Amino acid sequence: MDLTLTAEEQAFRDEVRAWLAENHPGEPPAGGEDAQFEFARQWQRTLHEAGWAGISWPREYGGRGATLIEQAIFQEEMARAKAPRPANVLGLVMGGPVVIAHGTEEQKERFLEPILSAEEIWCQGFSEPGSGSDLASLKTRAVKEDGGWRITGQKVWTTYAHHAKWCMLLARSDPDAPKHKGLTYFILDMEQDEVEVRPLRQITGEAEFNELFIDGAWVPDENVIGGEGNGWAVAITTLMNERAGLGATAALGLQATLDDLIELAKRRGRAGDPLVRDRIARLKIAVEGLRLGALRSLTATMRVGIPGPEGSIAKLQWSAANQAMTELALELGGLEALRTDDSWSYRFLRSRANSIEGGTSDVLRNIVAERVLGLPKLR
Amino acid sequence: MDLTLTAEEQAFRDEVRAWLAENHPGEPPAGGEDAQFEFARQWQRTLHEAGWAGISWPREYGGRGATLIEQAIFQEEMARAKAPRPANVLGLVMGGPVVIAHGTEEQKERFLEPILSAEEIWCQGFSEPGSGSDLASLKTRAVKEDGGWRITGQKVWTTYAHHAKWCMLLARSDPDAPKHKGLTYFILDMEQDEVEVRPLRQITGEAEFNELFIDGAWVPDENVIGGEGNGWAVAITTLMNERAGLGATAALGLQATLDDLIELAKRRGRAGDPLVRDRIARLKIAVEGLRLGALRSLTATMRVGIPGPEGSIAKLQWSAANQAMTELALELGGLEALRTDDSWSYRFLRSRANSIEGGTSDVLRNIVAERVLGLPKLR
Amino acid sequence: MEFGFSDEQREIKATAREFLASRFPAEKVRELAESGNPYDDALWGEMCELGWPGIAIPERYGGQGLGVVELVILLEEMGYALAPSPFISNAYAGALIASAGSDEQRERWLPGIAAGTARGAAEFTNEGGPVVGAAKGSTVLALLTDGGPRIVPTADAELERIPVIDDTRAYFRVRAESGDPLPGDVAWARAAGAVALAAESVGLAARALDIATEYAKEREQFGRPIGAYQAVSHRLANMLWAVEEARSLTYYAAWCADADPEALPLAASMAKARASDAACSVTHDAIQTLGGIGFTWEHDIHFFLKRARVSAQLMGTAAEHRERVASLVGL
Amino acid sequence: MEFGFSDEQREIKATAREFLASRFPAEKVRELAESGNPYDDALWGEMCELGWPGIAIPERYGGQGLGVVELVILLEEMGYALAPSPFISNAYAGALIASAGSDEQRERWLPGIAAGTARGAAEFTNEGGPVVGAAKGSTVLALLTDGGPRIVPTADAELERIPVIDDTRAYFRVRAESGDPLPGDVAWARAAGAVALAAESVGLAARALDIATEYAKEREQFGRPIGAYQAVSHRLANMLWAVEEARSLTYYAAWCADADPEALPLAASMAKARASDAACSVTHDAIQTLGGIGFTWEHDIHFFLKRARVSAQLMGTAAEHRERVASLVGL
Repeated sequence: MDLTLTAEEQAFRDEVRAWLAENHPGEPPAGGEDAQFEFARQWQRTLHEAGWAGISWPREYGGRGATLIEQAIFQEEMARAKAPRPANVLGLVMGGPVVIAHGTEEQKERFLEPILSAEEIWCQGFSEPGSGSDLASLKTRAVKEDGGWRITGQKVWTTYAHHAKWCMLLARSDPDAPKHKGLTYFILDMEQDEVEVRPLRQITGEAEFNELFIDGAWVPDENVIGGEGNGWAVAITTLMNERAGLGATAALGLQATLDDLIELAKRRGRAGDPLVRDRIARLKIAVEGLRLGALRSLTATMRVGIPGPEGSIAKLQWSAANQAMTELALELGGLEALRTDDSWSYRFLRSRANSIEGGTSDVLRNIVAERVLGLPKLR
Repeated sequence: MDLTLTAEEQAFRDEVRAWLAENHPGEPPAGGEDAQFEFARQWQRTLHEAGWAGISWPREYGGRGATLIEQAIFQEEMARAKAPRPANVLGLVMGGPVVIAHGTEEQKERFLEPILSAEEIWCQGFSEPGSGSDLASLKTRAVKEDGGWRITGQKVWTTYAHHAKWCMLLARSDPDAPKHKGLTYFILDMEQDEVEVRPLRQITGEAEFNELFIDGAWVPDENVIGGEGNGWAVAITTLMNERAGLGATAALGLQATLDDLIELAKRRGRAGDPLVRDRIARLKIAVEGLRLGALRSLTATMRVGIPGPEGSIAKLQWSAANQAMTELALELGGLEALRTDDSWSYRFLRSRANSIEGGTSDVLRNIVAERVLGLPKLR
Repeated sequence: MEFGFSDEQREIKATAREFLASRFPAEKVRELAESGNPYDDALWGEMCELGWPGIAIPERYGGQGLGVVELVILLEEMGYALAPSPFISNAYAGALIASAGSDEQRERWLPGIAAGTARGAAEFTNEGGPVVGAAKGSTVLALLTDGGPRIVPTADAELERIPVIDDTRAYFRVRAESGDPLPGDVAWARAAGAVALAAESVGLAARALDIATEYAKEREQFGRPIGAYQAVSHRLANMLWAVEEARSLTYYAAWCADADPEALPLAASMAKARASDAACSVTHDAIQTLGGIGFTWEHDIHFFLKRARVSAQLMGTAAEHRERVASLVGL
Repeated sequence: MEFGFSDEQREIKATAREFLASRFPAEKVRELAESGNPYDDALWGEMCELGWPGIAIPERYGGQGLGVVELVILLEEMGYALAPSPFISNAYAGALIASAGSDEQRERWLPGIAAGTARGAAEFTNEGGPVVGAAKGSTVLALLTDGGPRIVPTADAELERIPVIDDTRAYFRVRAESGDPLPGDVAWARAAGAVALAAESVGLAARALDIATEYAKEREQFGRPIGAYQAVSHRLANMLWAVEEARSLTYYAAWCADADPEALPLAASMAKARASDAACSVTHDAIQTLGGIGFTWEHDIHFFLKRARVSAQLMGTAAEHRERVASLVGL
């Protein structure tokens, strides 16, 4: 057990830090959402040119092939430097890895480089209004025609859809097969009239997500990933990639929120209140519990090779802590924090989704119970 | 809405109070458990002679026919006067009411008076080692013979068994019927060699309960209650009687514990600690929530005639509050409270069973979900 | 002893449920919330015809001469409907003036407040917080902070709307130099006001529970209604527990306000603390039950969550009331 | 960076698990707990042969010269087995003398402590509480309260056994007039001692979780194993969450004790607070999972519950440690 960085890891950290110091893009522009997105796209190009964009990707596909520790160091340095997120997050974290894992040589040739360069933005079309936690019950249909597939259905909770060229789409290609067997994983071209993107407004008032209305859209055969009927297995890869390594990065975000909360407690003259002190201490312990658990899991993953289902606990820890922090902020901030123009009211409302998005807390507890504890599944 | 007592209710309270002032039996004797039980039996005789023993029973069966409000007043006065419990609690609260509801005239004639006078003590044999929450899965067998039944099986969590003349026993009389249909409700004579009572030691070190080993015990036909195969319905009556009116009495007990807790906080110099103050305030609110909910439910029951399933919420409230109180006591009392000779360590350990005995909290939440909220049952 | 509503009280409750359901269906609430001005004058007029603004004001001032219990009945229903209305502010102003005003102040202001023609408003705030209260369209303000309890005609005050997350009610920061001091003790009215707000929170929590329960019966996942899963059904059972506990405490506190004022301080603090917490936790859990749909603007549940959170900061927070409870039980 | 055990550390862990499982099966633990004298001299002798008492004591004093990480590995396993043993008290006495003793004190006492022949014991208490610590059969005591950190030969002290609910360990109130003062700072040793106790609590919580999980897989009610019900399975998932969080914090604190002493005060307080809470809540929830059988003396779970509760009161309570955490994060 050794939590200090090795000489190689230190060298890597210094390299990242030095590069960020020189290449940090500064504050995002004031303009509208489009201008901000363009800024993030440009930032990804800068990252890519220096070889940082696909940090976890194998070198043969244009990535850096960094170890999990190096990835964690990179994320920590990005957070420390308050660097913005690259534009094509879903392509980098999910789309690319899925193509690398399940794609043909032609697909790798076609899709990977534009992901890294942010030339083609990716979005994800899994959830549907009728299938939330029960993803495999999805109803979007894919009908085989000559040379490709016609897709019809509705998707929801699609981020970046209005910027995206490609959508990772899960659809039912065989309505007669058992529900997990009849699914196929498609890469849908968003630039066709049969795909309509509508913004979906949330309780924050923002439209961070979209709905996708797909009415007979076309996907050629060469854009099927992993073969017909194998969509479920491919989708699991996507979701595993979504959750892997979440813990360490999430803990960084929580620590920043906790710092703000401590600042708020002081500003409101509540730093001496034992009730506040006790709750902040609990939150600090929760954040460190998450961070250290993520590091343990990272070490274990490097040893074993595959991320374990403990990531589900990290997600539970993160959502509980983030929600508790924003609730405490409302109590400390009082009516000021409830103003629509105060950042805490936004953070409070946004965090309500934390225990739902990316696997509800109920589903995550099922996963922990079944896959970690080995308890029987409820039939 | 009027929470003051009516003139009649006040008169009733005054009568109870005056009677108790004159007839309170004083402190229980020092001697062993037998001496204490004899004391409780004598106290019940005194209550019975004055007509208080079967306070809820109809007058025609030797009771007082008191209203629910009067019963609550009576319990409150008993608690206020720190009067002991009568010896034959299970007979008064469950056995008698079941005989009254489901018994024949002969059975009423035979069993009721000795319950009131504490001449014959009753115990309850429902639970078995293999059937806890799933009571209907019980395995104790009743085999029909000429003029009666042979009973064989094992019961557990039987209080008062070593003092009891009669046991309310639920057994499987038809192994081929569906599990709720094949049960019959018997009144088993404990005074036979085929019934063995063994004390069951709990985590407190005490043996408050017993195990019952029944090896071919005899029950004559005239001691079947409600007819062959109707045991489940009769048992439900017993359990309903167990839980009805629990709330108001439970709140009295909790308030006494809370008073002790406040006293402890002061004695340990923690009365000014905001964390302690906040937790005690929460507990006060919980106790009053229980008490007032019980009064509301009492009024509603008097209007409608039948107790509703809200009693399940009262049980949840009570067990949660009692456990939280004893936990806080351990924190306040520190190692002193953890001494085996300190009453808090006993209360803490004893309260661990509160969320299990008389319906586990999980089962009670099922009941609330299904019968109050109308949610679908899990099949 | 009867801890339940009389026939007359049940009649009031049934009328309110029916009236509010027809006048404030979800679409109407949404329309008002999104309009920027949540108060509808025509609907206020209808409430005035029903005599609601004067429900707890003595008959000699044109009120119905009923009590806080009846006020709480109405407010629980208004919370259940999440009706955007200046009703509670008017009622609280009336309670302050009726209980702490001079005869002259009562004569002058209560008839208008009772009739709803000269609408009253009052500060729903705790000392030390921002001075929030009042309602657009009000005629008279009962102010409590920054200069002590006093009456100020709205025309003499400066009102600044403050944008908080709850769009179903209008919140204003009030500044006024002068004012006509209330000579009496405002403690009773403040406690009664806290109970009134608690009742509203109980109502909105009850509605959030109903919405979540209905959804859990209908929404299917993995081949079953989600309400068949204990993760969902036990959460709903806990929500009911919270609602019922808050409700019992609130009814009791209302009765104390009318019949046992010595017991009121403790009862009111217990009710407000429990009701605020219940409304916050139940609306949170309702969103959790609804899943993604509950996080959309198009579903109504967020209006309940937001109202619950803002109300939790008014008339004393749960933590402040628990501190009072601790003092009152002898700590 | 590697936040996991080295091969050597895993070897220590595996040996400890195996040794403790064979020497302290549940029946043995029960026998010792019910005997009134929980410490078995022969088993202590075997631990000494394995070199455990000296695991974290420098080689020059006859120890193994390993660190708090290795100590924590052993203690987690001892908690898992709920092994009744004076081991932790001896180790804590060793840490106090090794880190705060003079050269002479070290020379005099550490070799015996490391070998286990001259058993050490130390006060496991917080200032202000009753002076609890020491073990029957000890030779030397490291006392912290009532006169400051000092060493007292057991023969010079008055030991009074105090009966607490945990029968798997012996607790004594210690009185001693004199003593040989420890010249150094005991802060490091106290923090390391808290981490050691945290590790033991993590181990016992992990075992309680295993016991409950196994039961949930086997026990059937309503036609299914109870572990198929979310009320049960989600409770168990939450228990695992608590255990894993406490474990991560405890390993980290142990590493800080060895390699980053500046970070130790915060890390140790986080670990002890979380581990105490986890052990209390997990043992409680284990009984809930077991149902009635968990409330019987004949089932072993109550020994875990009782140890957890007593340990929660030693070396600083969770609330006290959280107060330290608050100070250390700048509040």
